[in-house]
Amino acid sequence: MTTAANASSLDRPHKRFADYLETALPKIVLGPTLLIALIFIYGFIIWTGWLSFTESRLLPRYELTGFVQYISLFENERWWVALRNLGIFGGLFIVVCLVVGLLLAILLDQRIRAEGFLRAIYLYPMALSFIVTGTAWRWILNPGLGLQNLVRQMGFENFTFDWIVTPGMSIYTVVIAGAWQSTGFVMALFLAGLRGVDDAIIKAAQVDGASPTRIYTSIIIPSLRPVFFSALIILSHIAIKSFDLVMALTGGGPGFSSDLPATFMYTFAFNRNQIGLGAASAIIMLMTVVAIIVPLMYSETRRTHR
Amino acid sequence: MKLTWKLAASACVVAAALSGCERQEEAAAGGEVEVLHWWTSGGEAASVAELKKMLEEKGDTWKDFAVAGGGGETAMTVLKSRVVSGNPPTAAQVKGPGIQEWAREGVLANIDSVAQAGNWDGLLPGVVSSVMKYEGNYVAVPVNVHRVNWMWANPAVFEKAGASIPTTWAEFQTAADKIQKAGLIAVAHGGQPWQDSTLFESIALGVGGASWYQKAFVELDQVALNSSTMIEAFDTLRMVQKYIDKDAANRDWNLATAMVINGDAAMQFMGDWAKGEFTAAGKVPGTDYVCMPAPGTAGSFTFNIDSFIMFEQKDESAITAQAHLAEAIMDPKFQEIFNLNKGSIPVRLGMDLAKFDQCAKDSSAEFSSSSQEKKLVPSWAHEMAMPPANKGAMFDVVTAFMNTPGMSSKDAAAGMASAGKI
Amino acid sequence: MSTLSIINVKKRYGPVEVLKGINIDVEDGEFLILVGPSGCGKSTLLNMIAGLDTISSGEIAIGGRVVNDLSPKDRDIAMVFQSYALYPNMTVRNNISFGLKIRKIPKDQQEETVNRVAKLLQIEALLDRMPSQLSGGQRQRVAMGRALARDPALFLFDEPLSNLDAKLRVEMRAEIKLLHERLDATIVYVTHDQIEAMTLGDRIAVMKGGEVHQLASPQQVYDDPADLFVAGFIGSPPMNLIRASVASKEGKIGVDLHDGGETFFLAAPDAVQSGLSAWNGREVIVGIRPEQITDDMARGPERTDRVKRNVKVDVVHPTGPDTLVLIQLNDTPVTCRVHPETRVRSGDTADLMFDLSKLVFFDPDKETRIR
Amino acid sequence: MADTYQTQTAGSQWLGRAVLYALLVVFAVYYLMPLFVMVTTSVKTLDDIRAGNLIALPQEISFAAWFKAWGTACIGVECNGLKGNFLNSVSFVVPAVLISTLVGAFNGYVLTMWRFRGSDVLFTMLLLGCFIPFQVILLPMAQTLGYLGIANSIPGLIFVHVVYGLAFTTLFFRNFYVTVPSDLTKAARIDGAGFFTIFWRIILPLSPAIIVVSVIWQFTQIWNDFLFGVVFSSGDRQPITVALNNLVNTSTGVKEYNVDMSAAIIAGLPTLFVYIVAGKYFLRGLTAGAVKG
Repeated sequence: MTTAANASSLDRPHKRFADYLETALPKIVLGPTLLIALIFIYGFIIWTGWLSFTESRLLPRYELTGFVQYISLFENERWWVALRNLGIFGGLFIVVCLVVGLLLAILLDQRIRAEGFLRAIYLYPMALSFIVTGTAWRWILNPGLGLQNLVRQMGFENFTFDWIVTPGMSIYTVVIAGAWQSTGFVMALFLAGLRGVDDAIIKAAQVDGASPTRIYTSIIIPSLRPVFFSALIILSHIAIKSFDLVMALTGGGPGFSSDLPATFMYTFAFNRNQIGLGAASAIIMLMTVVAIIVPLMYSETRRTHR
Repeated sequence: MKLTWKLAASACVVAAALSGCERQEEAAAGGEVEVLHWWTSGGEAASVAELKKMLEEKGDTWKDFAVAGGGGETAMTVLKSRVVSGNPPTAAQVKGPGIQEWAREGVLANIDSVAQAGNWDGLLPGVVSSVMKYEGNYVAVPVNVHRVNWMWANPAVFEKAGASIPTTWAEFQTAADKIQKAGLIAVAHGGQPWQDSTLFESIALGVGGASWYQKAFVELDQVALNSSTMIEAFDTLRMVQKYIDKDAANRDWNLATAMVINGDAAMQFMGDWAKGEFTAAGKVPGTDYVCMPAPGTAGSFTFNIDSFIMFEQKDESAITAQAHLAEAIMDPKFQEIFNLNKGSIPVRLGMDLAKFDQCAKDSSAEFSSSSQEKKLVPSWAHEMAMPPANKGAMFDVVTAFMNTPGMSSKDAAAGMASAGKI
Repeated sequence: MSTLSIINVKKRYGPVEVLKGINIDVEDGEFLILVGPSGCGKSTLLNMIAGLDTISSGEIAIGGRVVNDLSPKDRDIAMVFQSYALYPNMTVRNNISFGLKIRKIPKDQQEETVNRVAKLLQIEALLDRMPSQLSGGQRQRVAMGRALARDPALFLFDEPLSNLDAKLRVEMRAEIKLLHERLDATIVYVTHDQIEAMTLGDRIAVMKGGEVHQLASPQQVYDDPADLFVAGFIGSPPMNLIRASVASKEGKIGVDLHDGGETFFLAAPDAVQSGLSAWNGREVIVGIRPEQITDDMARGPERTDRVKRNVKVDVVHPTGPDTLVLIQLNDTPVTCRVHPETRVRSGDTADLMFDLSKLVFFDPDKETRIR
Repeated sequence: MADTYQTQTAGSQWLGRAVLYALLVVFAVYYLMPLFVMVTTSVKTLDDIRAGNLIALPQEISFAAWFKAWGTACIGVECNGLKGNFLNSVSFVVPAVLISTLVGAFNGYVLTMWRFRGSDVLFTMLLLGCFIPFQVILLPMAQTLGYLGIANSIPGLIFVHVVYGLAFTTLFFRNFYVTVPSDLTKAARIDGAGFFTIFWRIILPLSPAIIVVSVIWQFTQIWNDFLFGVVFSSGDRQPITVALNNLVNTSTGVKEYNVDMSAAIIAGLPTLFVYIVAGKYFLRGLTAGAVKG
């Protein structure tokens, strides 16, 4: 071994500028995104946080006044309604989308004729915003104009479907329309997941004599865990951001019985000139998101870390 | 380089002939006005188009900036963003105390010179001009006066039910019972917060009278807000609610009006913009429908004035164009055309109302008489009386009352009082 | 001159040191194997040679040129990956010529090279196919072709055969060996398969835990393992490692063993007599390869370094060329390799011949050789 | 995995299939209901709408409302229908979709193939951006755009959409590229290819499936957006959703429901078209990687 002798006699080319550039390039390319994330996500959150401690009304004001806005926020009955509704809507919306989406995916996965056609039907609502479909939905759900009227005309005089005009129930119509829009997408996710399940596992289970139901419940569905996770993230983001949906369908009504935090924030910050209060509600919303999503993401990435 | 610039400029001129181009041609003709409004439909849009025509005659360019929805709620969001971004429009449709709030932010222009030249102080009633001024200077231009406390009734329905059109809330109850017995809907209503409050406002005025109304809803007097009068008003609202059909939730007001037009419902409590619907359906006032003050409010007048606030402009040509806009809005010709379309009455005093219908004439007459008798009050449901925060909170109370059968009038009155404190 | 010098190279990820000072010199034309269990740092070292991973400290020189600061493309190397890493969107031809294209080699020269390489690897017929249309073995050839086309100073192979089935693996192994001889190229070859290591390498670096445990020729690594780890890692079936007490008998130092019944003594080779004597009465680990415990009908005349013992047989595994016999010594399972003709049955006892000349001994705590 | 159940008898299998199809059809009807209402209403005459119920079939089919919505309906003071706004939308949606997809692809590429310390943290930080309700950022964004001098302009609108689309596009591409063996990049680097060469010549050609997902997603989001469109556009360059809103949400006047519905369908057509045409690839792209969290 002539290591020591060699070391001194070696030629040592130095890094050229191009090499420095090459090694820095990935970071340079990611730079703008980082900057954008810092300013437009975190900067704006801080900005909003700041405003939540001010008396901002019509336009932003920057003199701090303490926790006044938070106190009045939690004294506001409407805020509690909005929070409760987010719980009802978010929970039901996610569960319904997951269950129906999975059901549809499983049904479609049974060698169905016209699968492509049916899939397109289930998926198309995702393409349309409630700006477009809101009116149609309002009509359908309206007891005098829509479904209730139709069924009654068909001879079922006692049929009632008037949730949209019933204060305690209107939030459920929001779930119906929201699920209508999003289940197709969840179905697509699950279908993609089902197609990716290893055939060998299923064959092994069949050889073991497992019934089809059994194969689904104890083998296929558990193996879709990552899909559930993706769907959960996407659905919860839709639920938290739901705004157009409520505005188009119920306008938050009857009264403010179908308000969500997003509509609450918008109403107070922009229509009632209480930007400080709106900012406070936004911060609470974001804190809720962080409290729910971050542990979820953390545990999931930990579990599947490569 | 130069050539392409010229090409671009000439392309712009051509485009301008078709629609209205941006910056380049400002220097050539007058200035550009960008007006934020939410008058996007039928008659309203036609009225705005008239304004546009008048400005174009003066050589200015009209850049339309229409944002409809929710009685201007979306438009207000847009306006705030525009101002925050340092790029406000020339003028925006803002009314009532909102004018003062914007003025306080120091973003509005002083248009006293136009006002003096046009003798606005002489032409506008005091209640109106005081709203348009901030610290003694004009910052906004009024367009029209709406009367909110109207009741629109279909006489044929009353006849069918054997009832007579009510003038007090007691009479209302008798009539409504008869109509309901006849299998018809007594009150056409849309369960949207602003409609709930519009209805309540008329009831409150009828129950409590103009001076109590002034104390409660303009001065936000705690005693008046939480008084037995307020409780009585809510009791009356509960009574009226019995005669509203179940499907009213989130119904647009014009659909409710259609129910009266079609004879499905007997009456609607709505401002005079509802008249446009009757007119469009080919109905004649006095025979097909009647306009009357809401029960108990004869002689009183809740006004709702649409106005444009004028934003500070940097550009000389833009300032000139803005002055042209202010002049045009107050021009008798525009006032006539606009208000004929909109169902309201001109804000200028002493105009010839020959072309207006009976309802408008009545409205105009009561506008001056109520002013003298101190029965002219601003409509709080239409943002004329109090800041949006209080108004919003009161909307919440009224709407909660309408949608919560078990809520007592006493609680509602207490709620109104705390809404007045925000 | 295509030499490779790895001088005190370290790699740290944060506080974790994954390579702890590696020193290897590879001569021109030498075939060096880096072998070790997964996580030993062999692939990291290869990536550092290639320039795909940065060097925390130390130097790597290729052809007498320190390449620490050079990017992979300037290091004059080629690499064959375990996953083949063929560009899925390019034909075989374009896969092979991609590196040449990037280096702006003239078109005609590119073509010539592709044809030469294709002929060498017998993949001429595949040139216009896409990688997805190839079998595993064909992909492997293309991956090698891509490396060959570049004619680099140094070839790097990262477990290139581990995705192939057993038969193909043997075939390709032979082919790589042949190629090496024909091209006389300098090669660094990473594998976890010790058979590949033994058959291909001129020298083997056995790695574990970020250190080179032994760097020597295959035979040396096999016969003369530097420590307990190397002894256990190289060889298949692996060397038997038995805990035993050192004793002396008839003036010789050796170890006592038992198969559950009678205890017997195995004397250590002469070379270790003095080294082992210090351990008298203590426990050591004795290593004996399976082929050193065999049946007596096999090898020639009686020698002093061979002893016959009658041992209880647990299981008999015929493998074809050999039969493996499992016995228990000092409660440790021990594999012996006997002739297939031998008639030994499970549960019987059998006479087995122990070749004592190649016994090795290890310190049970430090795991080092006792010499 | 479809050929799972050959164990049942023929009879019960037939029944099972019937129930299966019945279920699928029931769901299809539910999903089609709003579209059905929209389409039938759009081809009814106003009298027909007033007379019948909403779900009834039209008495006679008339496309007049469609033509009106496209070409002559009054929105504000202009009576040119939606066609101008349609083009406005195209003019900013296309660049916004392309830019956000491209940048997302680059981000995904760096985050998987060129990892560096902190890149995972950066990714997580970016993901949180998906969860910000857009109402919250309107005012600070307006201020920032004003500061940058692109307030109420098409470039400003593109910028906003790119900024808030990045989290999603990056997520898509990153999740796809983790399934691509990083050996490919390494091999290309040794072959002498640089950062961009590898991206354009090796990685991007592998990505059509995920590009389709990203483009569909972004196109749908941006085309359908109302809030950013109304706040950050200028009066004469409003996107189609804003025009639709102006048309439908008239504060007074006679409601022409058939025109409203035609306008709504026109506004929804491009996204519908994209979903129906590219839906197959969308599913394929999801299968290819977006599913894996």
